[in-house]
Amino acid sequence: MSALTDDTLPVTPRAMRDEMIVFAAMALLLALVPFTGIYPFFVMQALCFALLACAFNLLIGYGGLLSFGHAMFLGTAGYVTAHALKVWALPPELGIVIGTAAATLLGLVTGYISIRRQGIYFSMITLALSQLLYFIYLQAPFTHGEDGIQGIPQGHLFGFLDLSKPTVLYYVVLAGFLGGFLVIYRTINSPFGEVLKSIRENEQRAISLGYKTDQYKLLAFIISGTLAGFAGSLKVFVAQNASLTDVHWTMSGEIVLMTLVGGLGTIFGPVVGAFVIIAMQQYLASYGQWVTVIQGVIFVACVLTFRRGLIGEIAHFLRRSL
Amino acid sequence: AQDKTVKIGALSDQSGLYADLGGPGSTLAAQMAAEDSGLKAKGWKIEIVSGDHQNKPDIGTTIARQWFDVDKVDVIVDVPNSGVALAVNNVVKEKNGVYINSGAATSDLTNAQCSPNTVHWTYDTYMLAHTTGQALVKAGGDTWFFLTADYAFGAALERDTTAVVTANGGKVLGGVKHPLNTSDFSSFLLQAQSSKAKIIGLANAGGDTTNSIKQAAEFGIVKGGQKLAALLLFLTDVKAIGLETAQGLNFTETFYWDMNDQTRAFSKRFAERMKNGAPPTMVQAGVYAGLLHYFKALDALGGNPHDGVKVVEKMKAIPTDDALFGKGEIQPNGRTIHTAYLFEVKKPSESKGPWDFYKLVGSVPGDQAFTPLSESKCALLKK
Amino acid sequence: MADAKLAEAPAKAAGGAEVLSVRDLQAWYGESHILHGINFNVKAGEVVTLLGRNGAGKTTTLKAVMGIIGKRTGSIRFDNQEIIRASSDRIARKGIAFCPEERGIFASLDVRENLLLPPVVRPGGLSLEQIFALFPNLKERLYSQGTKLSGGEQQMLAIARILRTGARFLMLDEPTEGLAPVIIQQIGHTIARLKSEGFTILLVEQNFRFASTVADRYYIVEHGKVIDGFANSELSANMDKLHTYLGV
Amino acid sequence: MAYGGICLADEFILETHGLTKEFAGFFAVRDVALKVRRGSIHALIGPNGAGKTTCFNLLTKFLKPSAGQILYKGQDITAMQPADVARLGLVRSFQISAVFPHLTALENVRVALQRQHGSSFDFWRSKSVLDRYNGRARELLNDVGLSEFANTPAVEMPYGRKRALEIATTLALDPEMMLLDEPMAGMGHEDIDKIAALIKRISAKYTILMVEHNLSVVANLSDIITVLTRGQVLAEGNYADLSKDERVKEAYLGAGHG
Amino acid sequence: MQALYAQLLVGLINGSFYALLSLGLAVIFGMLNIINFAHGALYMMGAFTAYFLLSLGGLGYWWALIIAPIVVGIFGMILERTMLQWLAGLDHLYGLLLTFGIALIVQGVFQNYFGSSGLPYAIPDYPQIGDWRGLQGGINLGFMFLPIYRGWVVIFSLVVCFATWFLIEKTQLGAYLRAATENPTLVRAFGINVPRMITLTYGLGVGLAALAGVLSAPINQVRPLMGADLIIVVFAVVVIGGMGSIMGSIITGFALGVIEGLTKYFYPEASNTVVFVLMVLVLLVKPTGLTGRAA
Ligand SMILES: Nc1ncnc2c1ncn2[C@@H]1O[C@H](COP(=O)(O)OP(=O)(O)OP(=O)(O)O)[C@@H](O)[C@H]1O
Ligand SMILES: Nc1ncnc2c1ncn2[C@@H]1O[C@H](COP(=O)(O)OP(=O)(O)OP(=O)(O)O)[C@@H](O)[C@H]1O
Ligand SMILES: [Mg+2]
Ligand SMILES: [Mg+2]
Repeated sequence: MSALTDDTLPVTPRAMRDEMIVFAAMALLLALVPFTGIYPFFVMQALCFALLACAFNLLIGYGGLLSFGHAMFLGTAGYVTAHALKVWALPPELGIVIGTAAATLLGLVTGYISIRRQGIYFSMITLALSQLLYFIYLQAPFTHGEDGIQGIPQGHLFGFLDLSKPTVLYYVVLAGFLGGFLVIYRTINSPFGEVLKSIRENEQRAISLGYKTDQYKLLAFIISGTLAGFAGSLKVFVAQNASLTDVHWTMSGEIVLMTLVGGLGTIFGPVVGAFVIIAMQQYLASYGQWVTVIQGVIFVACVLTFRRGLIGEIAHFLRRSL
Repeated sequence: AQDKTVKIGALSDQSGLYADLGGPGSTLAAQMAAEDSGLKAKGWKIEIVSGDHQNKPDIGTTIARQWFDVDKVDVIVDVPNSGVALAVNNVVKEKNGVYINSGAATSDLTNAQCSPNTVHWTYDTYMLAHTTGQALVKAGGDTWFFLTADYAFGAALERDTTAVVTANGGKVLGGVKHPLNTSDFSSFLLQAQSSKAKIIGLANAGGDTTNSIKQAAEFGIVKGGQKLAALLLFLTDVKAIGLETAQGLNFTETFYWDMNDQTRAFSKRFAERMKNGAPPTMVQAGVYAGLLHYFKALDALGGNPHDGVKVVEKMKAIPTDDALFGKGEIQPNGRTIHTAYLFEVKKPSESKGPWDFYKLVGSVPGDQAFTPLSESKCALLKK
Repeated sequence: MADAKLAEAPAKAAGGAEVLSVRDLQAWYGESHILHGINFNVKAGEVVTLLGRNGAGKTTTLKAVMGIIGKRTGSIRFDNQEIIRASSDRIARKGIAFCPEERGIFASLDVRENLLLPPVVRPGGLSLEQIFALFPNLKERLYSQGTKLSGGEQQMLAIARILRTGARFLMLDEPTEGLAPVIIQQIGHTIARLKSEGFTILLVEQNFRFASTVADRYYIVEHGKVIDGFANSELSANMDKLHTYLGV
Repeated sequence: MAYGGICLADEFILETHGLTKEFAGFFAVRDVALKVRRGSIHALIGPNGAGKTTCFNLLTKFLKPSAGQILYKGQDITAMQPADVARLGLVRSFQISAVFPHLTALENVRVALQRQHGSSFDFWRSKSVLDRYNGRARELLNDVGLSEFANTPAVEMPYGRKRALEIATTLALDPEMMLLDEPMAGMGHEDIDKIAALIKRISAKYTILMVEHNLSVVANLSDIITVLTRGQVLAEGNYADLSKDERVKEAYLGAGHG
Repeated sequence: MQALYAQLLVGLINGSFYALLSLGLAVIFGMLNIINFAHGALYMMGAFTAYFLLSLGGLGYWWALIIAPIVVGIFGMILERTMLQWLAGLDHLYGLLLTFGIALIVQGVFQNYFGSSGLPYAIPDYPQIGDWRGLQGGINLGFMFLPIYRGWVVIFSLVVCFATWFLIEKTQLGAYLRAATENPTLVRAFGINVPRMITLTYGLGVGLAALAGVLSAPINQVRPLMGADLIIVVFAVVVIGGMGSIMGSIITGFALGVIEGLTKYFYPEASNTVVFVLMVLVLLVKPTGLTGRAA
């Protein structure tokens, strides 16, 4: 079997209690952010990417499927939400629902095409599909091509939460992130998650046991795409724009990078990875030209020296699943 | 006492496609503007920070927002890449800062998305299309064929140029839309060649433009008697293509280092401080000139530079006049107008130095080159 | 015809100098310590069989000799040279050939390519005709994809391809697994013939009945150690012990 | 379940007619008519390359027949998908052992139990609902002698144990009919006896079709044996008869037997 | 109609770049099981090496054609020895990520030193025989003006492609390589120095990328990002052709050039997307690509 699983699977049976404690600690820390003077927009952005990376991780870490096109969900949901808010003037909650639903639909279609392909074919076909979508968005009038959709109104969530107030927005984004995270966590630790793992391990055998593996993989793909889309919809409120960069393949690469840095197949790794990478982009911005080089070095270093990622290494050291 | 500290944020693409025409050079231009403003002597404290938006709108907006919220930046300059430029435009407006954009081509900045906090210096798509189209038709290039990048930017360039060409009695024989980032243009060039148009207009940018020029040379298009007109081209692009290939190419800029003694003097000082010894591009020149004008406004205000709308109003009130762009004005929609020039790339034999590339073919006064106020879709004008 | 060819091979080393001697061999898979000190030796021209229960460490021993186990300590001397630290390609070129338990047939190669894959390390190997005489099935399926062969055919192919290389020391890991009785008999003949021509063979077997028809000596492996050893002639005397060791 | 030959359609749980598989001109299986009696242990033997595994693959739909028909419990399953066939209660094991390497033995078995009892698509429920299968899973592991391996990842188990685990997993599906491809291959004697006893025991409940080269196992276990050579049925009968059959001796058993 | 012929020919020329690049990728994937994301960056390095040879060493195009693949190939072998080697036996994913990182580094460094707009490189104007000025100029074919350089590219690529195919599919070396992909441990245990062979193979694949880079330098701008976007298309070519299949990627490379050329003629807006659409269609019908071996 693939060495990916060798490295990433927990050495001891999952200790759900540990994980819940860590989760509570994480939620608490994040809830305190507005009182610390840390710049909230940075954290909000990181939260959106963290959710995105978690959604991606569901597919690779637990389904063994490396999607190199996850940016398409982020971007699609972003565009749809942005359009709904700006042009149709819908309230935020509807904008989010529509954007996320668009990602679900996209997941269904692209999943149907890609899921029956194995391993690296799957990566390549997702990459190609997202690139196809990129070119479509580049030319479609409603996305405004290179200029993107700008100046999106944030509005009032449920009519009373004023999202243009940073603190309100922050807690809304945080709630969205935690909700999405819990959905993923539950999925991993559900009967469905168990089947998913066995499919990753030995698909032929799973078939011979009577599992229609394509259906399971498709469902995993759709869940992952939906949550990635949800992250994209949330991000619209933070960035107040929707642009092509979110659909470009380099974004898909960044998602992989975040997950890898944090730890593929770990629960909390993608979150940590997303924060690290976003922080790097923000704070290394003054190093200007070297940012891509530094990113490249991190990729290489991760793959060569700590393949388990930050959280993965810690978990391995503690012999716990995190 | 008057508050006399200002902070300038040079937000640019430091590593990507636009790093050569903006990037570190723009930061340098901002520094030189601060030094040359003479404000220090008058008790001002000027600080400059720079950032890399990596051509991503959300990184651009986060940096901008953080600059305003945390670092207390007053003015953001440069910002090439239309997508990022428009995104930042919204942030500056929200935070009531000052935005002097010199790097972006989109004319939306002073039309549909204009803002009381924004000054758009240097150039825009309307001006490029207009100047190149008008000057070339007048010089006899009355039949056109377009190679257009297939997205909003290319379409805008083609549309605006077509309008000028026909208005001046020329004719558009056809065109072909190519996808962004095409590496091979031979198919399109063959179509352009067989159209027999006198002018082949390149309504694209960056690598697409340089590659189409290079391959046009290969297919003997210029030798065959047709002319190439690049609608958006920078000094650095010409350098990259090389004179051998680029010779005879027409295009518009609003600044060239070798225009007169003043531009030469500035460029010499600038080049000495650049890592690769390059003279300023028009974008970098725009950063310098735009900031100088901003400082003039501050000087006139005497202090308290933190109310963006007020500062921009002051900037609009003073006519512009600097060594690099000459005399001009900032229109109510935020558009700076100044003379635009049509250049042609020299033959290698005519070039006398490493950056001696252009010869001047014609010029169009600012009020004819840029969007007339009557056509501007800016909401600020409707007051 | 085949016999004539085999007869040309160098005569069997009389008395049998020690070809392989393994002392205190320890080996690890990652962190798990599998071999805890294996000691045995093989003399030239002998057929030596390692017996033991599932998971005793027989396969691991062969792999350690071949140099394809990450971490190993102790001493392995082949032809009086220490090879414990040599890389597996160098060990192979010294004249040891290995037929793995899982057969290792290459899917991207056809049968012929699989057969011709191992490079000839020294003269004296079997010719293709000799091999086809031993395993006629292979000749029939020569241009099939390697892994499209039936399980048993793959086993034949795996044995056949190392006979070509000229290596005089063969390590066969459960060569009869999954083979039909007729073929097992054939393999028994083959081993006997190879032995008579001076090949030295280290065999791992579960099929004790088969092993007893070809082996000169046995070693019993248990929990990563060699716990006993005796010659074929002492077999009947040791039958009881064998029962307890192997549960035969 | 079946009791004696009550009615003919019921007597044979699996039937094939003219089953043929051709690989680019090579007939791996040719015109095979197989009848497996309900409740019997039916062995399929034959020299290597005779087409036994191919036959299995055809029966379980991992390969599409070039021609012929497969009837399972009177129903034509020729055009079905592998997973559907498994759901009908026709489950196979693989010749090269097939387990989920990084799941523990217990989890391996549980995956099968879970399929059997549904809830496999529930991504919103906690997996602790699966704990109710633990008891049955342990029972099954115990049956194949793997109790002490319950928490060992399959990858770390010795070869023979993996085979046993595979059987336990197959049993977990509570199939009506099991196809076992060389279940004893690579096992030590002890294990062989264990598994043989196990097969004997479960044959009271299930119909078993197996491929096996270990003759003593075949002789002891099977009610009826079909001998396949070159893709075709050579002979059929019980062990005593077949071992006297010259053709079978020549093609399969070799000189030492009979 | 004549215009159509011209488009077909032009498409074929383009296809030769796809073929060369995807060939290199296929060699590396087929033999090392690595999706070489750095391929575009190495292609770019090939073009830059040609530029350096000319501007620093005064060595022209013909020299570059030989030296650049060797130089870049050696660089590739160093990469393999120092990094990729450690990934043997791991999931494909890691090779992809590592080479992705390498691509970022290489492109970033080049961008820092040479900017993003690129450097000029002219079509060689020697040897001069009679009226011929090297590969400059063109021939009027009646239905189109064919630059001589383009003709040269097609012929040269065909030769290189065929030679590589022969080496890998028809020689014993090729058999070693293919076997080593599946089970390097065992091949090594047969007495073959697998690590060295793999290093050389990576060098070969990388050299092919560099060669394509040199070939394209006179046509395309020599820019740090010249390979970055191309690479995705080339991936698609490799997938359509069947990953790891040498002949598949060659044929698909040329065919795709032609199809793209036709799209540029009939519906240019779609010429960037046609390859991806094609890929989806092919994979829907044939999961392993046109000539892929069964997974
Ligand atoms: N890759 C591996 N990683 C970890 N442990 C392993 C690995 N391969 C084998 N083992 C363990 O090493 C021990 C010895 O295995 P080995 O394969 O040498 O046994 P064997 O005697 O050949 O058994 P068999 O008769 O089943 O082939 C077993 O306990 C097995 O579980
Ligand atoms: N996919 C395939 N393509 C081509 N030939 C095949 C394929 N699968 C099997 N064969 C051939 O069909 C024949 C029958 O193979 P099969 O695996 O059914 O044999 P078997 O009876 O199971 O043998 P064994 O006892 O050795 O496992 C063999 O000669 C094999 O080479
Ligand atoms: Mg073994
Ligand atoms: Mg079989």
